[in-house]
Amino acid sequence: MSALNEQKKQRPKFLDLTVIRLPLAGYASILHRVSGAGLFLMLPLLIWLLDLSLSSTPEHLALFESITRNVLVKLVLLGLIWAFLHHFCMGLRILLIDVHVGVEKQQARSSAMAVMVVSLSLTLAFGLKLFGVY
Amino acid sequence: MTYTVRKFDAVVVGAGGAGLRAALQLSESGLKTAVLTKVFPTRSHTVAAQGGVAASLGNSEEDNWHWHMYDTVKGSDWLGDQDAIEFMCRQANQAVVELEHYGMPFDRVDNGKIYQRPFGGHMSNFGEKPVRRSCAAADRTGHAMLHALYQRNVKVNTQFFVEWQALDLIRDADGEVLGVVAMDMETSEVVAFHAKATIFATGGAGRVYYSSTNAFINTGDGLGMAARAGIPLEDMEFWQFHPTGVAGAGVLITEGVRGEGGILRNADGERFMERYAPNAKDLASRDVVSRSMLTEINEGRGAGPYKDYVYLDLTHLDPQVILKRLPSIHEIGIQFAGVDCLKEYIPVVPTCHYQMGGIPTNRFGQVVVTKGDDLSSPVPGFYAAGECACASVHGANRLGTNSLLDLLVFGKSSGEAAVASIRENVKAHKPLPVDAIEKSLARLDRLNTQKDGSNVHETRVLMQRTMQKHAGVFRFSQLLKEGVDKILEVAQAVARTEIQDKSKVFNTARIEALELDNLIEVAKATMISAEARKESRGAHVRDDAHDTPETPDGRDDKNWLKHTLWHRDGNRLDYKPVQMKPLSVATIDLKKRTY
Amino acid sequence: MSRLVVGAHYGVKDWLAQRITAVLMAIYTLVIFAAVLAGATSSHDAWRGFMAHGVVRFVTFLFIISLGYHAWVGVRDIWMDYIKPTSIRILLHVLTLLVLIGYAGWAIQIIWRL
Amino acid sequence: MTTPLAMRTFHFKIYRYDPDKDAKPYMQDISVVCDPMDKKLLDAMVKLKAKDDSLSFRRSCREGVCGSDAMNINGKNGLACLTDLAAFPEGKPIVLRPLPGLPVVRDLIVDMTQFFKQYLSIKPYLVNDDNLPERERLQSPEDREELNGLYECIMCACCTTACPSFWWNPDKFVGPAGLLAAYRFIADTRDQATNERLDNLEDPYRLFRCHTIMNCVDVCPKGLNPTKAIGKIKEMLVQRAV
Repeated sequence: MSALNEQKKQRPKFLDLTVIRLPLAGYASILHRVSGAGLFLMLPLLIWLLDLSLSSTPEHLALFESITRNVLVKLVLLGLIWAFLHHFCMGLRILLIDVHVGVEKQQARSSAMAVMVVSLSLTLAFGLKLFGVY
Repeated sequence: MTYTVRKFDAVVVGAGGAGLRAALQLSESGLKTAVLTKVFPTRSHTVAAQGGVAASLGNSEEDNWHWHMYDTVKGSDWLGDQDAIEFMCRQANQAVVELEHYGMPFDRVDNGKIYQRPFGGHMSNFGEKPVRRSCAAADRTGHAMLHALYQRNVKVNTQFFVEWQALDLIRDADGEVLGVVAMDMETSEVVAFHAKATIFATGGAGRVYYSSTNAFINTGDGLGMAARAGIPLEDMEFWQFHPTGVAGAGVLITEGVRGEGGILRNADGERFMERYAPNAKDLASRDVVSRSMLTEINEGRGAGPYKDYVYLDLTHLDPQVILKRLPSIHEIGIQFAGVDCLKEYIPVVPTCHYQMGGIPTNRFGQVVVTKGDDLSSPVPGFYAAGECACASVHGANRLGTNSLLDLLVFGKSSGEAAVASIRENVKAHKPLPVDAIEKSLARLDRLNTQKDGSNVHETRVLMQRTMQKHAGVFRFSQLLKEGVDKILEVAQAVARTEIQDKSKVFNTARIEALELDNLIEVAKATMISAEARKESRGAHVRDDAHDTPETPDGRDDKNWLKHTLWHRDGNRLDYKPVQMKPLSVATIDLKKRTY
Repeated sequence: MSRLVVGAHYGVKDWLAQRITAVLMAIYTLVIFAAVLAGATSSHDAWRGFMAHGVVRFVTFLFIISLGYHAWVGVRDIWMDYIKPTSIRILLHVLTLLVLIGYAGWAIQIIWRL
Repeated sequence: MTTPLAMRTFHFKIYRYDPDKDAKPYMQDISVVCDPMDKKLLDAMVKLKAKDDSLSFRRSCREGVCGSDAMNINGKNGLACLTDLAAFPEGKPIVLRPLPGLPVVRDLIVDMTQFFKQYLSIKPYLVNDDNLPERERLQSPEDREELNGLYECIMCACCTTACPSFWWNPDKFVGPAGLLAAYRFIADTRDQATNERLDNLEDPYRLFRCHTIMNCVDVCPKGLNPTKAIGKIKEMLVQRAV
């Protein structure tokens, strides 16, 4: 029996996420988690920027200006904008599903698509603003 | 040779409806019970039953068990044993009510009682007009029932051995049954299950035919094991061809479709059943409907490019009724026939569905054999229930919904009989014979070492095609004679099957070879019994049995009102009389069957 | 066979709290966005003035608390999914809590000092 | 009838693993010629097995009610017997793998112990301690209708093994199939153990690992909706808590 237990313990599992095909809602859910984690990790930066932006010390304001003009920081901020928008839209979708709205298969597929489209196009809009295109 | 022995009070082989019902009886009585099953219980073929379970609850219109009994005897073409039939019909209400108490989600009528629909051959007032007797959970009655029975077994802590293949019955020199030898499919370990009572609930063997509504697992394992252990098989010539299998696919379309108002039509759109059964029409019993359909096809009125099927028409029914009462049929139509039955006809053809014969038992589920003058002497320690058993309540033709009833009633009674016998008579386990597992090991060894043998898949297909051609819906004396020779030839190939896969881990090639060993016993029994029975009765219809006043529709009561018993040893046949005397009511007398 | 050890009985509370905080934060976000559109960030002084307003200060405070709780449940869920050893998980839970409390304190202090 | 399929060769890539001889799993390339009678993936697989009898998979009813032949087909869970062959695009091999996240016994056969353990953990049977009436208990058609979409589950495990929450916590998260079954009994007006059932699920893992990802709904071969059932359980828990 112990040999059998040994064999059982060594059994492989198929769990290769690169070949398992998820529905769009599955990817949207993963992104919900990823965006949430990203926002959490970047909280210090955001709070720090808030601190600087509300500071009455001119040096702080100058620092704020120079930081937010940095392209790399802008890219990070763009990422955070997307993260926030995706987390926001997906969160709304989850809340609706929690109150039994859009819980049918087809609706869930459409709403996942809507989340992706809305959050990405809003990100684009904010991104263009961020980089001063308009 | 040392091997593992596991001791139980009782061992049940098979976890379909009958096995689970028997197991409940045993577990609830506190006996140490093992249930062996080659698939997880809810995957047993009971799960595929659709239309309902018969009981004269009378929830929507007047009904009683005596009418049900009359219909069953008539449906059996008088080959059914009337004592067992009375027993079953009288137990029906309780059997169904128990299921409801276990939690089975029956459909309901407005007053909250169980929903019932009409079904083929079930009539009120001794054959007058169709009656609502089939208790249904949409068209998933078997699924709902099997799950409810499994769940109840979970509640009472029945011990399951899942994915164990039973190999052989253990019988000692006195003929007593002392358990089974079984193999754990995951490891190929062979174990002797030593028991005071052994209950076979292994289901049917519909896979002997090429075209079948049956699951892959329906390979007559219990019949093969019983036959190899010297138990005869009863009435194996009687196979039900269900009228409505999806043409080409074989998937079942429940008779409940016709119960809800569905109509069979030929290529001309004619409702041809009006000609064959003016009273019951599409709800005549299955043998009658299947034969009528094939007559239409044979006379050139079949539909399709090869004129080889007829239509099942639901398009005139209210779509809401179809989606509520027959949701799976709607799915099956789309999945397997590519038609939307709300708008289009479903192409259907008679397809092998149910084995009326089996291991001979009495109404207590005890397996009986001839012993001296006693034609029904119980084999100590051995019970059988469900499709593998022949009680015989279906005789030459089963009525729809009586199979689920059969497995409930006789599952329970076999369990009860086993409990009573263990409590009253058997104190300790009788010792196992020294060679208890030898035969099984020899079979496994043969498979592992066979060289230049026959291919399992090809041999199985050859057997199935032979059965289909030589022992189909219509039977011809010449084809049957040839069929016997051919099937004996196939049997020789089966004895030499070879597998390439020798792995010890979940070796399904080995399982399929072992299943073929069982199927071939069933095929031999069927072909030889059918060749010998020189009359037409129920599902067994011969070209050389003529319709005369003495032999209505070819039925020869003078010579053939008797049960066939096929013995594996020497392919010997003998016969025993039909029990014409019921338990409490008058005999239902022989007469010509019309619907 | 390992036994099934479950039944912590706080599932619904955190689940509900995460939803309620989400709704609060969503509303707050929309309000702030509207304020920005209305010119709250047109100048540094406007921005400071806006954020210093009593009502804004109060709802921002609520937002910070909500964010902390929301993030706590969310981040904890991540550890629960991917980190199996109990000791490491407890450590991560504690760190997450401490960090979030610290962030909240920092953010509240920023608002309060206005 | 479906449009007849001409003779067609199907190419497969199949996950193979036999602990008796393989150190680790590998992908086997194999092909088979199918005729117009072979309509479903399972038909082709039966032919494959005739060619190579060591190919191992479970199957039984071949009509989608027994739940045996669930597997990962081109990356998505489904039943082989309900998957149309004709729908597979030409020129690309059909990739078959075992259900994700469960230990592989052999080839496409997974060890479903964990799945069934979770099912059993929700006490999947009717609890009612009232004295039983002689006849059936009455239930209105409307009350009975509450069970539609719940009792039809065939326990194929397509949903549960498509659920990331089950992948990460198979020992603690009940999974969509088990939770659907739990709600089947909660929704049954004949069942009296609603409170115990809710207690049993009020845990951050058992029920609340469900993040409404809805992969389960997407793959269910019977068109059932575990997410909806789980949502209703959550609602009942909230009602009870506030």
